[in-house]
Amino acid sequence: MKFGIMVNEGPFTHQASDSAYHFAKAALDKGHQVLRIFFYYDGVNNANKLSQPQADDRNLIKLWGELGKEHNLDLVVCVAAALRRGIKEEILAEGFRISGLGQLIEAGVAADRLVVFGD
Amino acid sequence: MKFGIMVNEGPFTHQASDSAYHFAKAALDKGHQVLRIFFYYDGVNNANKLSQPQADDRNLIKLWGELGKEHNLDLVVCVAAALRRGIKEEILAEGFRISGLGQLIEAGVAADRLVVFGD
Amino acid sequence: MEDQFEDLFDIEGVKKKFMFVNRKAPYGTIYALEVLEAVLISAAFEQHAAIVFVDDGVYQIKKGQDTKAINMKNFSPTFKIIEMEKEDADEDPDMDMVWRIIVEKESMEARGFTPDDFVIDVEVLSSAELGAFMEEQDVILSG
Amino acid sequence: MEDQFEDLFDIEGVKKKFMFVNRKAPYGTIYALEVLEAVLISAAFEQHAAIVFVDDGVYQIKKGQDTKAINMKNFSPTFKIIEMEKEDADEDPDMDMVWRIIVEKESMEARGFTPDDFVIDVEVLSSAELGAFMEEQDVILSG
Amino acid sequence: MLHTVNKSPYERANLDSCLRLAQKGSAILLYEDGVYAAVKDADASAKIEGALKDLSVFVLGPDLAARGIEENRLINGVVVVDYGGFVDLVGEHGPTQTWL
Amino acid sequence: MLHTVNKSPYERANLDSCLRLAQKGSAILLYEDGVYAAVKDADASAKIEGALKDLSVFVLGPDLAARGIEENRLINGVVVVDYGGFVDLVGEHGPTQTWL
Repeated sequence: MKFGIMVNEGPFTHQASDSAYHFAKAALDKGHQVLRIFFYYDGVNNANKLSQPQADDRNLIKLWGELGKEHNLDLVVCVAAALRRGIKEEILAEGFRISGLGQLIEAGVAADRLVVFGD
Repeated sequence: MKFGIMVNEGPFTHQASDSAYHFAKAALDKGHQVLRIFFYYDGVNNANKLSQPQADDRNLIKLWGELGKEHNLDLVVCVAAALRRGIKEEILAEGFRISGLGQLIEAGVAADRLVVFGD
Repeated sequence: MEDQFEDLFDIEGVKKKFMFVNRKAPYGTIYALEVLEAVLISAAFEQHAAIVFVDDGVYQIKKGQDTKAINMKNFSPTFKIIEMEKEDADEDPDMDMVWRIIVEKESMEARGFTPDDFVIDVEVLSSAELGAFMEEQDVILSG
Repeated sequence: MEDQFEDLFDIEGVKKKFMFVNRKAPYGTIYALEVLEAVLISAAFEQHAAIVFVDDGVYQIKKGQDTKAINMKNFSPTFKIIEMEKEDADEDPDMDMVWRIIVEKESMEARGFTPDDFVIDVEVLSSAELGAFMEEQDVILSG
Repeated sequence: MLHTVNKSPYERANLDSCLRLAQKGSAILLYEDGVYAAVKDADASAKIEGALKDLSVFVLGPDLAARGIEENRLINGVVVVDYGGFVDLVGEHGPTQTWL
Repeated sequence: MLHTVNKSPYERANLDSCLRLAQKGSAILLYEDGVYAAVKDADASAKIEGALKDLSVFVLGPDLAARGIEENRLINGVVVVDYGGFVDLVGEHGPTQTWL
């Protein structure tokens, strides 16, 4: 089955990004396809490479990047949401790309299921 | 009267920072002192200088900086909250400084009133 | 980087039913504004769209919003654009795109509102009707 | 830049009553964790502190939290440190610092809990008692 | 003391908690999405109508205007203030509890 | 279809809205702070107990464990799943509505 995933919150303040990550990983483990993960609203903060969590805490920015690399995932950060929030190429973490909101609609059209994670 | 202000959310997703800004401005207009504005939790995102709001929208990052300059305000970003969220010196907006959480307690001790804005 | 994913997205001619569920009040949070941007983009993809206002979402389309004193952008005029997109879709016989703008009756009445309070024309559905319509969707976006 | 503000903060010997109001469940949001960091810092300033759990905040001190499967940091052991700070303050006759750890009775009971469910010893106050105590505070921090 | 509530009474329990703890004679300011609690003839109106017996209730005008809530729709007895009035309320009362 | 709720029933109206709209035969997954709705002998228990007549109700085990909610405290009839089970639920049902 083909999944699309939308992430609406950043990597710390809400659990949404954690839940989305575990969902994506479980879907891939089950042999499903994850067509695209689209980061919208504060979700764009998942791509801030300057983020430096405490040593004993998880680093979702890295985890997303690694999962993306392992499974050749398309991690898309919404350009409009990102501009507002100051997420630009110069601080974009590895594995993410910045693109338009159309990519969310496209994922919704192409996927069998689109699942939203947010607050 | 001496006020301290705590801002717990970023400049877009919640209205908290807007409300805090208008409150601070009104307090200063009335001749009160604002000892310190402390940015905690996602509030640290108010200091991201890369933020580029739409042309017809307000730019709170700049507005905070300008208010700070005009009234010699102490705009303090919590270092622990900021590190997690990737707000570092290299993207710190003018007028803000990064410091410890003790500065919040200190503001609470020194001010006649500490007012919290958040979600 | 985009190219490597293109083959995954062969959506030429695919038409889906999108529902945008708006449950949040305007200005207190940005969700209402940013979801509108997604609604407008979906028109470019000529997808079916149901724009639904339920719970505090009904406050988004309240008439008379004046944001001067809070210095935030008044985005309620954007709903007029959505209304126009819907009218275009309704009137153009060559366009296979059905848009609906729906308010849940229970949410509207709980807040003391009638359709006269809104900046756009809306269909009013009961929770039971809206719940059944939700089951017919392909993609439901909430924010 | 810090120096220019120093004269504003002549707080030597000033003692205030801080209340930390915890209304949010753990893990769903980070507030519970980050407010704890503020509580701990307030000890360094030897301020009075009331750490209050009301509404979903009572879930923060539930026993038996195991975050392995969600891969987040289990911060509930930190409450033990707060309990120790309180004991130190209680026992040291030279330290003028009163700490209280309070759970609102109504919030606890609504969730089906008793004090046995919690990782730390708490005082249980009714809403009326807690509301009156809140009025006595100098600074109330919520997050 | 002053209690402030910035959440909708339809979506969140913040106002309920505030009213449960607020002592007779204290003040409440409704702002941001909290202003919807001040609207009369609506399902949540009874909360503030009841509160007015023991408490003074204020609502922030700029947030009402932004949301298109006309002042003639407000519950009788609720007082509209601007940001300056917000500052005054904080100054006149003891500590402020923000019901986040 | 599948409805998911990630908010506490004590603090937010998300679960109420979900239950108002959910049609007979559909499924609900409680996760994140939504798992508290699955606890028995508590003020909010009646919501899910009532829902179980018409709907199947699931709860995410990893979120229960994180919050220290023992499985013997769950309402009878609620089924515990892991992230893989979450994926299966999404796959088996039609669209997913996330009640944010």
